[in-house]
Amino acid sequence: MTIEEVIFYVLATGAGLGGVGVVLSRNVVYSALALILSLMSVAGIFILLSAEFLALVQILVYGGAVTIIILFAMMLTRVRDMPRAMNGPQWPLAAAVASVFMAVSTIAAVSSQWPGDTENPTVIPLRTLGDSLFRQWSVPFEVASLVLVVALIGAIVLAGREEGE
Amino acid sequence: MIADNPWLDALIRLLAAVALMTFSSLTLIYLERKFIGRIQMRLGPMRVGPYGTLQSIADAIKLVSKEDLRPHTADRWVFELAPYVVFIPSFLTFVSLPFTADWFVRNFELGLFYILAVSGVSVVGVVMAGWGSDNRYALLGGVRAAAQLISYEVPLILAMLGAVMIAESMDLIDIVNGQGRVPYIVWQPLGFLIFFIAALAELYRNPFDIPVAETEVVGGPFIEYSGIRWGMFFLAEYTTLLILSVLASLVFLGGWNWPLGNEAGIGLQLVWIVLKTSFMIMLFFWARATFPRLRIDQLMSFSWQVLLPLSFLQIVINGLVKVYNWPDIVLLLSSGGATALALYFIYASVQRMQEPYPQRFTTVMTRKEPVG
Amino acid sequence: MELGMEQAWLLPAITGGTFAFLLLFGKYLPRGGDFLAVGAGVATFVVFLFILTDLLDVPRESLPIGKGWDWVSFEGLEIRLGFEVDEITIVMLAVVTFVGSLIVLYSTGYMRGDPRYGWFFTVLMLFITSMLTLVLADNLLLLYAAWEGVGICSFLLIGFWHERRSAAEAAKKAFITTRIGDVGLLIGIILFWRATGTFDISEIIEAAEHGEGLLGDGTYLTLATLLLFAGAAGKSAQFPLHVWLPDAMEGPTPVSALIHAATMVVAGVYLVSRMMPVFAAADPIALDVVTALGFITVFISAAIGLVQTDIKRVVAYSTINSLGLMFIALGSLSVTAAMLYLLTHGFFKALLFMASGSVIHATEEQEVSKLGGLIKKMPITGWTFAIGALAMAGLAPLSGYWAKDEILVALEHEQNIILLALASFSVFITAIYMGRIFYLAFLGEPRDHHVHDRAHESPPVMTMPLVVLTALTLVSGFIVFSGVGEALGFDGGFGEFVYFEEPEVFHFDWIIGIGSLIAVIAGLAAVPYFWGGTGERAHAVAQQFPWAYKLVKNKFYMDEIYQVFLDRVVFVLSGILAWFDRNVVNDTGVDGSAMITRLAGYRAKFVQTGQLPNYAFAIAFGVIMLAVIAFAVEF
Amino acid sequence: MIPLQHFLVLSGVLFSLGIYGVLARRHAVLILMSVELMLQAVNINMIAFAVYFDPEAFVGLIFAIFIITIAAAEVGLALAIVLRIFRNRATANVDEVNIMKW
Repeated sequence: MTIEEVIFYVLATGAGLGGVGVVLSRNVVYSALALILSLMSVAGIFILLSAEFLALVQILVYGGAVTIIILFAMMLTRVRDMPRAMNGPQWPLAAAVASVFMAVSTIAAVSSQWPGDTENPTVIPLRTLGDSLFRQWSVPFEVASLVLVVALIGAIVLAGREEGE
Repeated sequence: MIADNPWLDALIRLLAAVALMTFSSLTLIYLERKFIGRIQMRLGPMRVGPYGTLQSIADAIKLVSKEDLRPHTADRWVFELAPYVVFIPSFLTFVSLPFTADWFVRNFELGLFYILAVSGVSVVGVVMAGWGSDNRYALLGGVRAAAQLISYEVPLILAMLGAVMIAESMDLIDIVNGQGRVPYIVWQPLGFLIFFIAALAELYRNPFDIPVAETEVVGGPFIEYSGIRWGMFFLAEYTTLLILSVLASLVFLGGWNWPLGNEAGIGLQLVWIVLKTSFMIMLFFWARATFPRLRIDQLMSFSWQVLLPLSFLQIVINGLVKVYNWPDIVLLLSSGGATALALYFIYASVQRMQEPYPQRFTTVMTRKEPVG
Repeated sequence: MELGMEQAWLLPAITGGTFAFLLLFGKYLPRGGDFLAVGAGVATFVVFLFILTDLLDVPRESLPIGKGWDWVSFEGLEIRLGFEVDEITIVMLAVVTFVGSLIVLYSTGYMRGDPRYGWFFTVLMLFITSMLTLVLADNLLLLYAAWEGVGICSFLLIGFWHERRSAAEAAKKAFITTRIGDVGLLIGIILFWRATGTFDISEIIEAAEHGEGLLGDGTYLTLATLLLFAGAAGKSAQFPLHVWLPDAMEGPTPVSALIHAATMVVAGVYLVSRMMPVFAAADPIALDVVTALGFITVFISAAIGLVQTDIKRVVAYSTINSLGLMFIALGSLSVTAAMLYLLTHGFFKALLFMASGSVIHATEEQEVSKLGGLIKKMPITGWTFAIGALAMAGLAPLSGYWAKDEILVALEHEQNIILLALASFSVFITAIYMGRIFYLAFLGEPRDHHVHDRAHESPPVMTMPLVVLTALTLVSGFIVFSGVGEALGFDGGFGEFVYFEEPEVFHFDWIIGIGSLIAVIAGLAAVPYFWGGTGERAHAVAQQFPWAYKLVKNKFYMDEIYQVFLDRVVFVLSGILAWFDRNVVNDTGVDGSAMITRLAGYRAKFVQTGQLPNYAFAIAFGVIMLAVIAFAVEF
Repeated sequence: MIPLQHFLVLSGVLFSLGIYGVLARRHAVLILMSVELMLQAVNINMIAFAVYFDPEAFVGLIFAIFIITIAAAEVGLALAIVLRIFRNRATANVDEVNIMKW
């Protein structure tokens, strides 16, 4: 077992446990913290995939911003006062569907004949990535930024207090 | 390479970083008390050791030996994990922080980005501390801290981005080498100003100490902590102060270079970096001793309505200069002009604060309604 | 760019652009933008002149010349949109652009002060655009589109004063009556398309001449041809579809002059001339129908014209009369005579309408029983009207004489003495009623002094077109002579320019020429005899044959017959259809299917729980089933 | 190095957990968090395929960047909606917000 594999298993365990925590925890805030664990582990996985830039983006966006907003929303929606039943009545069905999907995807991943080298990833230099992002993908990039602006304005309008509230 | 074995090498570097962290925090605490004392016409700590130099050590011993209290309604896991979540990111940022051209734990191609990204995670710890304490003041402080940190992280990163654009690199050593004779503060005074303001907010220092204000939320998220856990928050805060000061001196003040030659030896490099970092630290202390506290709405609107547009302006100008190869003087003029503008904004808003309440508040208060 | 026949598309483009501009911005322009309309009219005339010069340089064999674009193009159906120019087109263009411009100019005087002044010019532009498109179209589909375009403009302009009930009714009547013919035209076009697979006129003509495919079947070809003629008859107000034209006089007089005298109503003549080879190739009965309907129209209109007292209506009946004459010429295969009459008729009939418009404008009175003695008050109008009326009557050497002469000669070529005699008699009647209307309106004693005192000469902007048209009415007939034609740059006389099969060199037939002249003079001489003084001799004649007078006075009861037909047949049939539509189509078909949908929805709505997790589960379940299926197929 | 299948299996596990969370949880914020998990799974797949099979064009990497961007926008907007729903109906449990029901 190489050192990379050890790190992978550690991170994968972190991500998996975090995921389990998100969906099974009976405490909402624990769920959120488990989500952070999972997200940070996934950032580590990105580093293993030699996508350092994405890992840092992941940490910056999710660690610094998204999870905080989620925690905020929990506090503002008085999550603590909500009834104890965290799961809806259809959770057994959900479990069945999720297990079926997990089985299918695992079998598919393991048994597929992949059309290339599945052992050695190629390191993509950051400069190449940036070049590609700002030349070849510049229009989608701008569109994405526009989407972001529109979404945030929409969020402000939606969440902002109306007159008389 | 300090040692031949890479693992041993890494371990030594990490240990050096930890040692530096601890030592610098203790020093900084002492220095701050002295400095502020002087500004306030006091002596500061004088009793422990000559001129009170051992005061921090005494405090540390006291903190470690104190009982580690936890409210029984507090959420145990969240409460106990919070200090680590605040402390570990601060520590991790040390990993990629170069102090001289050779002294660093690991240098990354994305070093600056790494520092900014990782240091952002500590917000989670603050929120955890606020929520886990099961205390209204703590929760309020946590929410305030989260809002403030998220808001000021954006201008902080954008201000850094201006320098990155000029250096065309995120590698901190490259950035320092890029300012051989002229530090970036000359080209980016606006960036430096924004960075300084945002850093004040990141550190909860005056005038942005709203989340931890004693008179409002009684210490904020850290209210229920004591002993070593409280010490960890304290350590993390001063570590962050050190990191931001080093970062500022690296990115804006030319790092270990000085204007008369950038081939300095290790000794001179250390002197320069220590001098510049100390200058930055002194600025932060000075701000704390000088400014009054802002209101939360002023804080938010200042970030989103003043700092953010200004930093975007900076980036747009930098982009134009870079793309069209305009002379560097354009940077200086535009950035300087914008700095003047920003300073005027601040001055004007301070002036406005001294005016009596605006009409809309007074009318609400004095509205006469027929009774019965 | 050399301006020539290939740029013929410019003509409708100019007026069409003006129309669009006026429609959008007309109300922001001073004077409703009438100057733009006048400018567009003049511009089309200038372009027409360029096209004409270009045409004269081109040998006849290479005609027509035009330009086309792909309009609709997909598998199995290719329609080209194109404009082309040949001699017949040129004659029509001359009338449309020249008379059109004059009438637009005249309208600026006549319509002054109308609340919908700008709208009038907007629609006028649309009309001229449609008319030019109709004339220039090289395929039947475009022609049909333009055909309906002029129809809708006619509807809009007849009903221009739609606040007046009679105007609104007249507009509807005109639209519906012509639509009856148009349906025939559309079916005819479809029949031709079905036989040849193309809408292109020249290709259809070629196919008809060589009897290709379905067109080789005489009955099919004749049927299609007659259906085309139905459209022509509707537009050109031939019996029995003539009833709309007199009522169309409810529109403003410039409209009557332009649409219902000079241009639109001759579209039928133009269409038949255009498709003449097809008519010639069809069974002779097709041409016989054309001739027969032409004669019936001529006599009916002449007889009604004798007793009408509304000055505009008399001119309108004279228009129907003239159109009948043109169809008689076409029935004798004489495109030359028809087109010559069309050209000169365009001038003198527009002149007559505009002159009567001038009278109406000045006196606000249309009934001749209240007019009289106007020639002293309105000398220009009076004299121009007189010349127009004489040309209409066919007095030598005015233009109408030569054109009518051509028609009579064409009939003589057909060796049909009875028809020739009938035609000569119609010339006599025409002379009588044209003389009568001029005599009653302008000569004699004023019958209503109130009206007489009000009368005054019209402004120059209205009289100027009258004078121009008078000049043309006087001289335009001479282009039948080879010398005149050559002097103008043509190959020869009109007959050598516009002809079907063989060029016709004009030679004066003394017997016919003198005979028709005698008929005209006799007719004119009869006018003072019958209507002199208080007109008691005319009354006496009317009382001698009361039944005939009543019949003619009531326009042969055509409207009443139509009304009865509508009430007894159309309404009954539509009642049955309406019942079927209401009970079977609507109640059972439409409402029934709606009911089924509603019932199904009512039953199915319970699936919608409103619970987000349920919907999400449905999505996830579906997706995962798809994944499982894909997986199963793969392995 | 680590074989590709490892990453794919991890991604599948995370995605399944996300599915379960979305379908079973009642609170809207929890559902959002589960959606984030699913997006992470997708991102892992994207990047893994990009670095293993597509090092020239690395479309997957670019897509991962866009996914993170859009996910941030989505979270902001979705939480605003949740807040609005909570303010109007005093609950953020999705099974209590069933006004779209017939």
